Amino acid sequence: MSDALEQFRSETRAWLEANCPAEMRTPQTSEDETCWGGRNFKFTSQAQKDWMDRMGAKGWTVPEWPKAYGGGGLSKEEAKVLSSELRRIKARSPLNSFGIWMLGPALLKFGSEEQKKHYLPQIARGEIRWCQGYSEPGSGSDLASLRTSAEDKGDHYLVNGQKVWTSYADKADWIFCLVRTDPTVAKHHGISFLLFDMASPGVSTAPIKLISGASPFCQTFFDNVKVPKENLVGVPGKGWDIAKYLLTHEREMIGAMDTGDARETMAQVAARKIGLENGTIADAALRTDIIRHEIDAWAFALTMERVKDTAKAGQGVGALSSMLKYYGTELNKQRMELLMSIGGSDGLLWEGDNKGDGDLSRGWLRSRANSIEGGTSEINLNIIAKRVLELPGA
Amino acid sequence: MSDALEQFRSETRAWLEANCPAEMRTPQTSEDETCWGGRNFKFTSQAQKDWMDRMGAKGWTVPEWPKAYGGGGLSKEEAKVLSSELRRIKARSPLNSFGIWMLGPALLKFGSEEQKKHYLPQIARGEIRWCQGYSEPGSGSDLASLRTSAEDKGDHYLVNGQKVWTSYADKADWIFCLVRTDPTVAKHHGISFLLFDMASPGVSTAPIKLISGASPFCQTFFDNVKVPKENLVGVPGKGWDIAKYLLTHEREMIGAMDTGDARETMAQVAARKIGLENGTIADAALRTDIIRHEIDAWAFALTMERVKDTAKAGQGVGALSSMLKYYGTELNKQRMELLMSIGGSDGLLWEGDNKGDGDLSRGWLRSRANSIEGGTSEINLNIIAKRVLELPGA
Amino acid sequence: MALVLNEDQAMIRDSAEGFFKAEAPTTAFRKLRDSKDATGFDRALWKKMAEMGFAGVLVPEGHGGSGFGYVGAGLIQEAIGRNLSLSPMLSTAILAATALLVGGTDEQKAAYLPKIASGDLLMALASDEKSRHTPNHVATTAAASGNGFKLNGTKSFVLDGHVADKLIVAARTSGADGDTDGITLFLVDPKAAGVSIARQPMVDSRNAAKVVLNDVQVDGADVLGEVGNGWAILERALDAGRACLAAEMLGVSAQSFETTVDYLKTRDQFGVKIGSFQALQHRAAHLFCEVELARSVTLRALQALDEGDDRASIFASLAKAKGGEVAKLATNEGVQLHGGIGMTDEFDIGLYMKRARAARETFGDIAFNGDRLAKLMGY
Amino acid sequence: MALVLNEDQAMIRDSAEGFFKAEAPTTAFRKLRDSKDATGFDRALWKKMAEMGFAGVLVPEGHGGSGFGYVGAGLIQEAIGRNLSLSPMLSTAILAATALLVGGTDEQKAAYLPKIASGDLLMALASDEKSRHTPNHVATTAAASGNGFKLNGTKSFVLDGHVADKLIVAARTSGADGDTDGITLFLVDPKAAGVSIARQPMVDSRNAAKVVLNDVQVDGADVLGEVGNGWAILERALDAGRACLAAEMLGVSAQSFETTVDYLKTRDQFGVKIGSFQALQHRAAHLFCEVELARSVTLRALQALDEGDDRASIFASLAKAKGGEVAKLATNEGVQLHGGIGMTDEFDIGLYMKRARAARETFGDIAFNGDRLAKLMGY
Repeated sequence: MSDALEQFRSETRAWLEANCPAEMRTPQTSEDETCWGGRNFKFTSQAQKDWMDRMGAKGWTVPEWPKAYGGGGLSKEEAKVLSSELRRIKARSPLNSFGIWMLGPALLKFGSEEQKKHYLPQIARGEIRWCQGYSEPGSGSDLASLRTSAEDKGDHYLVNGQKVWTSYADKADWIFCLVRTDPTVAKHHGISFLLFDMASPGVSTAPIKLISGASPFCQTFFDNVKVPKENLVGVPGKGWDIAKYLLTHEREMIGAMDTGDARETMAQVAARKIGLENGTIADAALRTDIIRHEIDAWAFALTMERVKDTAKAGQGVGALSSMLKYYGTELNKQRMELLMSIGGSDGLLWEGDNKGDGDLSRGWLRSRANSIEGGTSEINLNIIAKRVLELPGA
Repeated sequence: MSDALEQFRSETRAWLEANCPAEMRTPQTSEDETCWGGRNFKFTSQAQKDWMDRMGAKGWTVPEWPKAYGGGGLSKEEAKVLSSELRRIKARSPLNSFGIWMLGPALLKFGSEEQKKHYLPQIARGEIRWCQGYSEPGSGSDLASLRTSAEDKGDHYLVNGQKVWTSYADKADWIFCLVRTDPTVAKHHGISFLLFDMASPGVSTAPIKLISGASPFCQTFFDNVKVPKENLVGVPGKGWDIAKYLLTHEREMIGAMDTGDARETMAQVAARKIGLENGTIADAALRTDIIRHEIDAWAFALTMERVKDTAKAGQGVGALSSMLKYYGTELNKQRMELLMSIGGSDGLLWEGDNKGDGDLSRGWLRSRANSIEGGTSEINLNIIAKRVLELPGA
Repeated sequence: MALVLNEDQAMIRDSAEGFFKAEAPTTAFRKLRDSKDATGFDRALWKKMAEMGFAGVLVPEGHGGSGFGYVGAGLIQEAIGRNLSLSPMLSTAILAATALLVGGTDEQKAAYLPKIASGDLLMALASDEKSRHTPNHVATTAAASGNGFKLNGTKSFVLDGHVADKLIVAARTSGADGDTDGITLFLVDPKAAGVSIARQPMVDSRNAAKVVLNDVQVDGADVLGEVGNGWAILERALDAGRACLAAEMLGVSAQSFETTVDYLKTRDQFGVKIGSFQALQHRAAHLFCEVELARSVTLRALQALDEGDDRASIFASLAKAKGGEVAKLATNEGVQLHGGIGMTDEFDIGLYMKRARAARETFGDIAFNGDRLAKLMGY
Repeated sequence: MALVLNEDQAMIRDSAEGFFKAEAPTTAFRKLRDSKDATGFDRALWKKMAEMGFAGVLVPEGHGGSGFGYVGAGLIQEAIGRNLSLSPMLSTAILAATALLVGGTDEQKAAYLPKIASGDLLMALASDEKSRHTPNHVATTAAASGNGFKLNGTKSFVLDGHVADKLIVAARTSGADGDTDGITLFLVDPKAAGVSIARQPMVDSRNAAKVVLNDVQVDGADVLGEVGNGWAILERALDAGRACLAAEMLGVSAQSFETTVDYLKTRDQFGVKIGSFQALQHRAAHLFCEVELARSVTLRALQALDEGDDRASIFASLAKAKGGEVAKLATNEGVQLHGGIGMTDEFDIGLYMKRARAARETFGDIAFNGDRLAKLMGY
């Protein structure tokens, strides 16, 4: 490692030592302790707020964004050092945000200089919490068929319509939203990418109850919402390009989730719940199913590793990355099914006296959405067939 | 049972006792001992010929066909009695024939009185051996795209083209053949059903070697073959109706094949090859696979039984019969895969010193064609989706 | 026996289908669930089911039942599966009635069967102790005490345990854990001293309870069957449960399948009905085949129980194993092909998936039942 | 180690791909097969493979080899899989070379490794006795006799056994059948008295032989490794075989997949390319994913062998298990999607299916390797 990088590491370590509150170095015990920031966020403690504010001020919530936009301006190597130092002290994430994950990358690529200067620092500092307005009740996989309209009224757009599956819409400050600005052209060509305040008159939300119980998802309604015209990102009618860019981004993220060291855990769970006989899980048939799953899960994890290593080596990974979402989510569903089988009647609990009762069944049910949200498995198979295998259109 | 039926039984028993040669009551030991009849058939023994001739003369090779067409003229009940009496003495089949299985039913439904009088008795007596000319090299699942042409030359058709997958074309006397008599109309409407002598000038055949080795299949070539116009069955241009009728017939036959008591056998084979430990097959993972297969195989066998019983009860079975070919052939492929796994390296033998060496590997390879011939699995799924589920066209 | 319904059975099927669709559709299920009803089903419905002859489906006419037999019970269960109807049908009319019929003395039959048939007595079978069904694992003890026994142990996943008027408890009078010999069945009053029962909220919103027995004194007359020989009775009751759960899962599968096919015909995407996409057509067509296979094995299992076929256990496990896999496939495909709305509580398809999962675990999944049938067949 | 090929390895891959496509394509395979060639491969080709450094891929440069290592060996095997090329690569360059490297004395290494690398010595590993791979099942005995041992037993499925210049025989010097202790490896001259070898024609037209040992006298100097401690050497040789077979199957899978996708793009049915049917598109897309998964596990297994990773056995079994299933799927789908012509001997796809099946059975299928990896991981 270069001297400069070593220097950066020791400075970082010292800064973190001084600025990361002790409480933020303890493991997070529930979803509720996640920091999302925003105007109305209820911090669980002063430490949580301090941690977000300090990291935000340094731009280290978004280490690789340019300093001019509120980022840390770090190089890839420096960002890696920061990340390893954060892991070293087991620091919690200072800020989770659709702004960081989704809108930021879109603005960096498609936004005007003004937009970047205005919105990105707010995201970096956790001042504005964003939600994403893509899906509509009728659109499903055919996202481009969306019907929420944004009518050009000279100085503003008048937005009318309805979104669905808007995560945390009831808690978000602003929304980045796909709207139809031109209903007269082919469906992919009349879409624009619009930003607006959720506090605008005419915006309302309603939570969605899932089969797994309460959810962060909402229905979001727009009734004559006025949006200043400068809030449009990129070129009017070219919003679909931004959407596609973000969807690919999202697919890779979702496909990459939920693998971790689950591998290890499934066999352990089975050993604990079912017991070992002569060193092997006592239920031979279930053991066979577990082994087959573990083989696939391991092969998938190695494929993820290979994709990363291939990218690092500067080789193209387009063909490989397209499969991650499909295979990863299907595997995770299978994993949850198996964990339910291992759990038997314990897995069927919906709630109970002990902490964790009901987690398995709800997790299982929630996993069924993995292959639907962010592009269904069917859509992903279509994409592989078309873009990777170049099979003719049906 | 009625007195008349009892009387028929005792007469039948007496006749069989007198007419079925002792040799024809011993189990057939190989495919080669199957009697196919025809002009050039080499009987394995005089007994085989006598048995065919005697049964043929009585019309009992086709017990339910009308007497006027060389059949036995038996009622359903009488035919059952005959069949049970044949089973009782373990009689071999006197005659196997595509004439009996395929052409006969087609002629009975679509043929002219003259055609029935002429062709059916020859089939019943095993005088003429038929083959079926349907598939063509380019047609595949899209059978109706066939291109073999039959040009109307006034008193005869001039047939030119090529068929493929013609079973025993090199041994058959006549062919029933789908030809295009009108190239100017939509593909399903220009097809006719033609019968002609394989000894006609311009007909030639070439055997097809399969991945499993030698096969009864041939390529069949027609080079300016003259066919009398009265050899057309039904209405010119309506041959597709006959083809569809026979294809449905064939699918039900193929779907129904290869189940038998295989269930029992697979576990027995595994127990013998792998051994039992504490009463269960020693390889637990393979045992799990075997159990899963047996469950499906048994469920399928019971479904076949239910279809038969439903038909007997006079209820419709259309929806059910459409799935037999698809599911039955897929199961049989899976069964052969498992038998190969059980066999290990023994299953890989291609030939050897012991009788039966190579049977397993060749049987496995042959089974792969089950889901292709007589309508692929894909085509059958299309049919279920369309005709049974009434899903909209793609 | 021919694998078709006879005329009487076709009538039972039609009346059961009509009854549950009208009296206990999924809206009724939701109402009970959302109100967190303490009973977990509608007692008035159960009374009506008794009047229809459903509660006494297995009870001979001499004891006031309708005597429709297991095929009849399965048809009722199938209609229940189609509508997700809540009732003590499985616990009382199938499990308990079978145990009494197989193992009860004349006095016990006379005392209990008529009340089951009239809908006045609810019973529950308390056998499972492990979270994965292992019926020969009976650690609950019954030690000789006075002219009877003292029971100690914990039973989990007791269907309708919290509302039962009488429990059938499997306890060990001799032998070691895992032995089939030495298991004895007892009729236990849930209000007896030392019995504590806690309802467990389950994913399918059905009734299951944990039953703790702490020095519970029972009488010699409370033994169902012979001391030490309860296994055969328990097995038969569980087989009845397996076959009838297979029937209920068939209803779940068939309804999910039909709902999904309807959805494929109505939902537009990319300007066409999604049912026109060949990949979905093939999956639907395959699912059709699977549901038909489940129907065949279920009918055979029910018939085998009615006939006293010596392969009844094999067929019960076959039906339970296959039926469970088909229900899993049918409901999973149902949710997937419905897309996002299939994940919402507002649509019914998710409710079917929950019920399929719970029914699949009850009395053994394919791992348990596949192993059992193979062992019964000698491999 | 990063899961990518480094520059040297990329060069080996390219040169292997080019070599086998040019020198030993499927037409060469057919020629040998149809002529019922007694050797079963082309000795001139093997010489060329030696010149390319392929025969000595595992042999260190000090012994005249190229020292490409297991990743290199896997890349050669992958190209062999793609072209169905026939050679003694697996038996001699991988199995025997590994056994010698792991267990050989300096004298044995000096005597054999250079000849392997130069293509002048063919060797075969005679270990399996059961039809299903069970390596610890060694019933062949080696009884002390003179200053050596007397071997008795029968070995089946000995790859290239009928052409080998030297056999490596696993025999039992102590312990009971099934024990891993007590197995000893011997270098046996196939021309020695008491050795009889019969070639067995296999479905994939590759070389396998039955080897009968009848009072075969061997010397103490013929022991490979230590007496009674042959298991570790055998395991490592078999793991090398498993990983390299996974690589060959990857070539089989990739070639079958690509051929099939090409066919989907060219075959017309119902007026369109069959590749436009969505049901087939989804199957092809799924297969694409599976082939990529096989590629990942294979590379990891080969790297683990090169690195001496203590999980090398786990990864070898993982690669063999997954690779076998993928090869089964790829070739089965290949034949099915080709339709009737896929069934004819004229087309290559069926040849790949045959090879996939045989490679899958060799050194254990998913049942064996899945069980093995689970045990190695403690469940």
